[in-house]
Amino acid sequence: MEINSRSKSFAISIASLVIFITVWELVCRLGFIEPLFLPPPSQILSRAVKMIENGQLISHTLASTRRVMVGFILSSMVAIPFGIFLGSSRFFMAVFDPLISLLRPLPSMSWIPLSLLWLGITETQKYSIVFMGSFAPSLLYIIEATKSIDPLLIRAAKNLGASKLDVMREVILPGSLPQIIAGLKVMLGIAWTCIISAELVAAREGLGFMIMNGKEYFQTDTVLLGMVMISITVMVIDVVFRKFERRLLPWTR
Amino acid sequence: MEINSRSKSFAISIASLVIFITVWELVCRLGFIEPLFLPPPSQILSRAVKMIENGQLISHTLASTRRVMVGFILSSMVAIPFGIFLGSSRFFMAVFDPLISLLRPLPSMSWIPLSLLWLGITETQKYSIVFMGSFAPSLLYIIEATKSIDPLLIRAAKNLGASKLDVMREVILPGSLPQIIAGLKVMLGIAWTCIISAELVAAREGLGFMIMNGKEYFQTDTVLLGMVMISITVMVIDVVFRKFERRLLPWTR
Amino acid sequence: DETPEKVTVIYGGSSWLGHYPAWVGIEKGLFQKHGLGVLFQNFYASSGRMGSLVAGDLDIASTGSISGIALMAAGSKGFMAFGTPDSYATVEGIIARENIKTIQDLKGKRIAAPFASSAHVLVLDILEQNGLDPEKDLTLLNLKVNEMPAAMHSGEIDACAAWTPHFNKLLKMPGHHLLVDDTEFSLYKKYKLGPGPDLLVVRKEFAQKYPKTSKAFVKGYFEAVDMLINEPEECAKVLMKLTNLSMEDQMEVLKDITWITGEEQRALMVDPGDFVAGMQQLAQFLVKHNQIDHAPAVKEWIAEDMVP
Amino acid sequence: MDPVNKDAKISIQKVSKIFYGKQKEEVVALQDLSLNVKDGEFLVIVGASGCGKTTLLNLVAGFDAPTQGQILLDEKPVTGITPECGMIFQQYALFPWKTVQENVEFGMKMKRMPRKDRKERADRFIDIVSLKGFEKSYPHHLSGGMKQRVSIARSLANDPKVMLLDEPFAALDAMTRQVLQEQLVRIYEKHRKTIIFITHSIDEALLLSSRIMVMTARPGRIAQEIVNDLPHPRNADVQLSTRYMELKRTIWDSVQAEVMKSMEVQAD
Amino acid sequence: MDPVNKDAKISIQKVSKIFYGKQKEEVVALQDLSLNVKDGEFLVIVGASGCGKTTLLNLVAGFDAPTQGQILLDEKPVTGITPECGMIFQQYALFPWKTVQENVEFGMKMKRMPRKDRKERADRFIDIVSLKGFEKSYPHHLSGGMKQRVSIARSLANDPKVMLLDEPFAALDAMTRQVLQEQLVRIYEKHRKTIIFITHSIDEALLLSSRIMVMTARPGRIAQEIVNDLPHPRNADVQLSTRYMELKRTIWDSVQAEVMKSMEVQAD
Ligand SMILES: Nc1ncnc2c1ncn2[C@@H]1O[C@H](COP(=O)(O)OP(=O)(O)OP(=O)(O)O)[C@@H](O)[C@H]1O
Ligand SMILES: Nc1ncnc2c1ncn2[C@@H]1O[C@H](COP(=O)(O)OP(=O)(O)OP(=O)(O)O)[C@@H](O)[C@H]1O
Ligand SMILES: [Mg+2]
Ligand SMILES: [Mg+2]
Repeated sequence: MEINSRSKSFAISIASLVIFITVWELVCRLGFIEPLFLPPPSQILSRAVKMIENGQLISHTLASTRRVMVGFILSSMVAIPFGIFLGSSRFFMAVFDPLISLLRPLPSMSWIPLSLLWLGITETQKYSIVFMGSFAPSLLYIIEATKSIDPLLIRAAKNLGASKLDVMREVILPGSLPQIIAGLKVMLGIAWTCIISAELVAAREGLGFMIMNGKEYFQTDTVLLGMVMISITVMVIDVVFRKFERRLLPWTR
Repeated sequence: MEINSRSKSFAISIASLVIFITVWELVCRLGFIEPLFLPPPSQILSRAVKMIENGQLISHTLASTRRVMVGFILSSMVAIPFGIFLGSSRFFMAVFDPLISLLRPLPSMSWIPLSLLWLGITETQKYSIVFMGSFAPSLLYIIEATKSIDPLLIRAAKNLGASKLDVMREVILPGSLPQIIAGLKVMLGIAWTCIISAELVAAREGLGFMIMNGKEYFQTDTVLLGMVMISITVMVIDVVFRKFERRLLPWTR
Repeated sequence: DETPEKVTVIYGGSSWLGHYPAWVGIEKGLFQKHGLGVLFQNFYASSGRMGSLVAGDLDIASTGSISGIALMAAGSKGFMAFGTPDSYATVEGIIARENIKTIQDLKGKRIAAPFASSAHVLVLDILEQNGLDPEKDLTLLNLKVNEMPAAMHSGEIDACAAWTPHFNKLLKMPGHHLLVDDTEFSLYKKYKLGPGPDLLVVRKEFAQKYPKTSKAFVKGYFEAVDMLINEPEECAKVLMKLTNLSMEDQMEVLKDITWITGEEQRALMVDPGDFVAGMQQLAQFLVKHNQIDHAPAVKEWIAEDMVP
Repeated sequence: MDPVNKDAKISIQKVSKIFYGKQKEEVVALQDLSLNVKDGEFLVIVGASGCGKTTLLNLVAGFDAPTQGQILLDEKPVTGITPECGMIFQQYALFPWKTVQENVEFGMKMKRMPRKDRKERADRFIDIVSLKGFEKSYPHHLSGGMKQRVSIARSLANDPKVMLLDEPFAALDAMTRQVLQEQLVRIYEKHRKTIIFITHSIDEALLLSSRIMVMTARPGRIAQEIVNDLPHPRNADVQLSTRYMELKRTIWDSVQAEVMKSMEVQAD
Repeated sequence: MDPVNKDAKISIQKVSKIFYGKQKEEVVALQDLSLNVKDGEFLVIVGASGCGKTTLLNLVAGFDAPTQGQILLDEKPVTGITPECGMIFQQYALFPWKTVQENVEFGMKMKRMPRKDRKERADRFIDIVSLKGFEKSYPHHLSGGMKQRVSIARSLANDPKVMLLDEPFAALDAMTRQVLQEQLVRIYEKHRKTIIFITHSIDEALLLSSRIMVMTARPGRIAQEIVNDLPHPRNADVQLSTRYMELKRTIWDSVQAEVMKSMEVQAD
């Protein structure tokens, strides 16, 4: 039954996608919209074929993906333990609260001037934009997640002899993991925002560069292709995530 | 006791902030860092005084805040009911899943070319950037939040005669509200990212404009002042949010 | 012994015409002749390029002088200027719809310019000359040059200030005409100086550490300038790779540029230093229009040793 | 057992329920269980811990579908959750974001009863479970027994035809329990409800039931059915009668045998 | 009562606990309660639902601080949570992300016991609570009674000197309950533990305790203390003795009076 309903969902999704693309194509073909404003999917597809043949599409995609993943993984690797630590210590929470409040709302875009001054146009600068742009929101997010844990479970753990560190590792981490993972999915989107911004400035490859370059030359199809590529990449990463999620969260379903 | 520990936290936070600013000032004053790379807080302050006097700081801040709030509130007003609806209907979830997956990862930056084509250089275009950039992540987020509700409570509600709509309104909405609110805080950050991107293009006011213009003229203090203003604005909104939160979530603490 | 201490130079450029000599020098092997390998790093904006220069990622770059002056005003001593490669006055200007005949007609209209650029400065100056207040009499919008054609097309704006190649593109669009170009700029009338002349800059530490490398670069660079003057078609062929323009358009652009040779540099930069004086005026102009806080003494940033 | 029974309010027909674990291992919670509950009957189910009692109630309430077999309510198959079968959950299932009062009012609110009537009726049931003064408290400020009483009041206030009670009095002291037992019997008799009631207390089973079903150890089947013929009211005298002792003995032995079996099952 | 008592393992001295609601209204859960528990004592607490039993246990375990008064454990004030007092929670408090086995192993893991020893010991206690075969199951795949048994096993396996049990057998059938009661007594006698045990079953109280404390209705104080002098082993014979009946009667009356009072308190 479970399996059935899942494959049913999948079928519905596919159908809905097909309908969506068909409507889009028709609307463009029938001339309701100028291709400059919105090219039909077929035009995007032919642009994709062209760019796959000359190897550009793959190299832009890989460049951006690499940057996103490096920055994102680094930021998660710092944010998760640090967030759990802050979420379980009133004192350090108070110490870092003002700094986090200051840093958190800062959009990745606003880091570009400083990062350029500090790091120049290196790959490190790109990673740092992703890192700075996604670190503070991840941290906030993880701290919120730790607060959703039933305090009874923390009591129980301490009652069984758990130290503060044990509580973090054995209770707060796994207890907030489902929410953390949900949050990381959102963060991955933020990381992409960051990289697109970073690639605006001083980049010669990457999907951000491709979109901006396409815009420069009024190639709306290239712009849309770049957008679709971002979506596809995120979807692929999502599937990997989900596999990972099942592994990490065997107790849910 | 509660009150005591809260005011203690506050004191620690203030102390930590003071120390942070002092260290920063000292490091700059002692010449470890060039002011071009990182101006001391006092320089940022004097820039602030200057810009308050000529009225620019207030008008930039108000412009951005207005844009963020309009776009953000609109997107939340659509995303919350829609997210709860999708989170409680397998069928419609399946229908919209591919579209959401496509739209969600798209950074607000990538909407700029299309939004300019479609809406021109208007305030509506700015709102739309914020809307498009924060809608899909909010939606995803809210859908995830609805999944964290104990299915037992949904059963209980149905068992007491709740219709599908009742379940959404009486169980899924309040049950996911704490998480939704936590998520909206993150989304507000995303909305700011969007507006900074939007103000890059065809704007002559707003904090994004101010930061980017400051960057063009290598006025690192203006850049940092813009960043600080974003932080302060978000903090003010956060305080309002928190009041709101206590009202909305009386059952937590 | 003139062999350079260091054989690679990282140059920061873009597809703007100010970077043609560097590109030609690389493509035609002119730097190579002096034992140099030059790496051409692409940047969209002058400010990003200048930031990278002072951060130590670039060795030499060409920049719009507004960015240069702004960086001086910010107090950065990390770079020096050593030349100006070109003068252009007819590939930048304000383009308007046909119904706008005079500057006065701009009243109440929407005009776009990329803020903090030469075109921005041009607009501010022209408006001032005609007694218009950019805050009250009209709406001045910050728009990137590449966004202007669409905005003009859709009627979002009534006029815009742009430079080549978008300048040419905008002019060709039906119903558009040239309102003014850089020749109307107040400083041009006095100093033959456009609102944003190109400036060759070097990282100070680099110039001090590798004087011979710097010299070698300057030599190769101005040989490329000579080649641009003497063999424009040969150069256009390699430039198409940089600019993505057609051969025809590329030649068109080249026609409008006056190249400044190595021999002329000393007079402009050092003695009597007309160009530097003009830059100083520009700095004051920027202060007057609240674009920068104070005018730096431009002279202090000239690397006299490196000027050919 | 007769699969189609005209009299039956609830007819459970050859029902099996299998749960699949992570590694696809099966837990057979119920196997081939058939049972009819007549209109107005008070059926008490007893059985070893983990034998499938809650599972059975979940199937009747429509929370879950049987792996095999079917369940009829008023001769119509149960396909989804229906408010006709009011459930009192073993885990209380109170809404944490609603006060005691709002929790109790929930069912009535769903029926769009006017606010005033709702409040009055809720007050009455809050009184019945002795929680006056806690109307404005949220569930996590209540003791275990108090939560259970809120859950009872919420279900009673909703006035369902069929009531499914899963160890409703387990967290209550003997005295409160007795008061609520009496209230339940009163409501049952006055409103002619059909009740399925799970308990671990054989005394409680004998006191309340018109019929008792003992379930076997997992997989759950019917070990024994006992029609409770003790006279009403079942006061202290009745509880000292030999018939009472006899029934208690029988049930005890039957449950004991099943628990022993379940321990053996687990031992290998 | 003597506030400093050299013999006392646990000394509760004039303890009050007040909870503040949203609108600052007070709930006085405990008032001026003093009590000493000697080393090796088996104290059973009975009382009306909501009278403050869980609250008292929470204070002893250090989960919460008294509003007034203090609590000494081994003559040292309780200031935080200590693993010396093992708690069995009314709400089970199992870790949902850990299997039965991992839950039971938790305390030992915290003591850095080697994996193999841990597993062996966990297996033994899983066996004691008859959950063999469910080692790999997650809590939400277990029935209510099974969860309660996991919680018992987890605490027993951790071998605390003092055990605090909050209605540990409430969700269990009579037979399983009896088996576990026997196991608990065995462990208590063999390892000389000090136990505070909350129950609603007076029979259970009489069967297990060395002393019984009846609490008053909220605010919780001591209504009556009874030293349980019934002879060991407390088999069927003892349960039919007049002394047993007498004690049961006394306690019942005492609890009943308090419940009545609590209903009156709520009525106005
Ligand atoms: N966190 C809390 N906030 C506010 N009030 C509370 C809180 N915890 C308990 N109370 C109140 O304290 C009183 C005593 O609760 P407690 O849980 O100790 O009762 P109990 O004796 O264990 O009852 P039961 O037998 O039903 O479990 C109750 O009236 C309850 O409403
Ligand atoms: N969602 C589930 N997934 C897997 N197994 C389950 C699930 N729910 C129950 N089970 C299994 O089904 C069996 C019966 O569980 P059930 O809750 O019906 O027992 P019960 O008779 O109510 O026990 P108790 O008296 O302890 O509440 C148990 O072995 C349990 O492990
Ligand atoms: Mg059950
Ligand atoms: Mg309790």
